[in-house]
This record gives sequence, C-alpha cells and structure tokens, in this order.
Amino acid sequence: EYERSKNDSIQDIFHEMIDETVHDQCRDLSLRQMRDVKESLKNESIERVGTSLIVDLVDDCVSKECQAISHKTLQEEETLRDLK
Amino acid sequence: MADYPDRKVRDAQMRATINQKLVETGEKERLKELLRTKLIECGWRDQLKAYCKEVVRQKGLEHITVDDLVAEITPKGRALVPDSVKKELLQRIRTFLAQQSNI
Amino acid sequence: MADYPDRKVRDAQMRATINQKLVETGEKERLKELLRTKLIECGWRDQLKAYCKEVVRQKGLEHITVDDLVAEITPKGRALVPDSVKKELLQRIRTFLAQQSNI
Repeated sequence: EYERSKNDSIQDIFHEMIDETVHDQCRDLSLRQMRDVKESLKNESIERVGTSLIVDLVDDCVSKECQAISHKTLQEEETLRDLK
Repeated sequence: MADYPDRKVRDAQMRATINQKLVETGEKERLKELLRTKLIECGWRDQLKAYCKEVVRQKGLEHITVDDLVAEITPKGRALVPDSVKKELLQRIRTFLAQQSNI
Repeated sequence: MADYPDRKVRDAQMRATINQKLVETGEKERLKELLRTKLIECGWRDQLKAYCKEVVRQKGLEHITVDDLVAEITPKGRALVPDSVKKELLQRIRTFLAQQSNI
C-alpha cells in the first residue's frame, strides 16, 4: 500500500512537471513568436512606407523644380526676345 | 470501500511530502531545467516553434492572441515530448527519492 | 492574402506616424533640401533646363504657356532623377527611422 501510494504520487508529480514545463515553454514560444511576427510586420511596413514617402517626396520636389525651371526659362526667353 | 477516504488522504499526504522534498532540495527546479534542456536538445522546441509560426501565419496576427496561440500549441507540445525524455525524467525522480532516507 | 486589408490599415497608420515624426523633427525639410542639392550636383537641373530651352525653341515662345512647358518637362524630370539619389534618400530615411525609438 505504501509503495503503491508512493508510486502514484511519483507518477502524478512527474505528469505535473511535464505539463507545467510544456505549458511554460508553449507560453514562452507563443510570446516570442507573436513579438517576432509583430516586429517583422512592423519592419516590412516601415520599409514600404519609407519607400513610398521617398517616391512622393521626389515627385513633389520634381514637380516644384519643373515649375520653377519652366517659369524661369520662359522669363529668360522673353527677356532675350525683348532685347532683340 | 470503507477505507477509500483514508487512502485518498494518505495519497495526498504522500504527494505533499514528496513534493516538499523536491522543492526544498531544489531538485524540482533542477529536474525542470533538465527537462527544458532535453526538449531543446531533441528538437522539440524547434518543432513547436515551426508549428507556432504556421498557426500565426494561418490565422493572421490580427486575429489571434497569445492565449489563443498557447491553447493551440500546448496539446501538440504535450504529444511531441519524446518517450525517452519522459523515461529519463521519471528515472531521475525515482533515483532522487531512493536517496532520501525518510520517504 | 487574408491579411491584405490589415496590411493596408497598418501601412496607413505607419505612414501617418512616420510623416508626423519627419515633420516634427524637421527631417522632412532636410530631406527635401538634400534632394534639391543632389539634383543640382548631379547635373539634373542643368539637363532639364537645357531640355526646357529646347522645347521652347521647338514650339516657339509665342505658342507655349508655362503650364504646357511644365506638362512637357515634368515626366522627363521624373525619369532623369538618378537611382543613386533615390537610394541615398531611402537610406537616410531608414537611418532616421531606426533612430526613432517609438515607431
């Protein structure tokens, strides 16, 4: 009876230890995985957004420069024509 | 049948005694640490990590919480613990208790 | 595919955050200034100015408005921006964002 009780207790503690460790490990893996995926999605988003912001910045700057160059060129050409 | 409640009480006492011994001596933590190490060594953690990734990929990050993920992977985690690791742990518990004089 | 709308929402939020950061810190203005300088240094401005003159000469001063000229030279202006300049700006924005702790 004593040995049976001891054996059952050992089995219970053994299963409990496995369960606790598996659960802890699963929680740790889940937390890490969620964090890693979030981080990776954030980085991908930053890269896409950064690229698109630069495209817009270049477009905006080119538009403004083209307007300025057009204005200036026309003015210069008109001055030249008037001088002639 | 009559002694059933007594047996339950005795079993609970026995469990408490063994558990106390394991905790007091720090053996429980050592065994858990051994288990963690074995689970890494045998590739269990990597397998489960891959499954974890797959679950997040399938469900989508926005539609899953950490608790959902834990609930999803834990049964698989339990099933994947190799028998050799379980046997070693059980053997270690038995060996430890055999060395204790008053159990 | 499942997370495509989530990605759009995430990108829109990210864009608003990054844009605010760029404006608040004055980095957007610095990037614009850097771009203007680079466009002058690499000869883009001179090339475009020469093309502009060429268009005026071809169409005739009397037959062209500023808007026509802008419409004519802008696509060329876009095409002429060297990839190296775009790459440098992209690198600058990456470095800037990496330095921001709360994005």
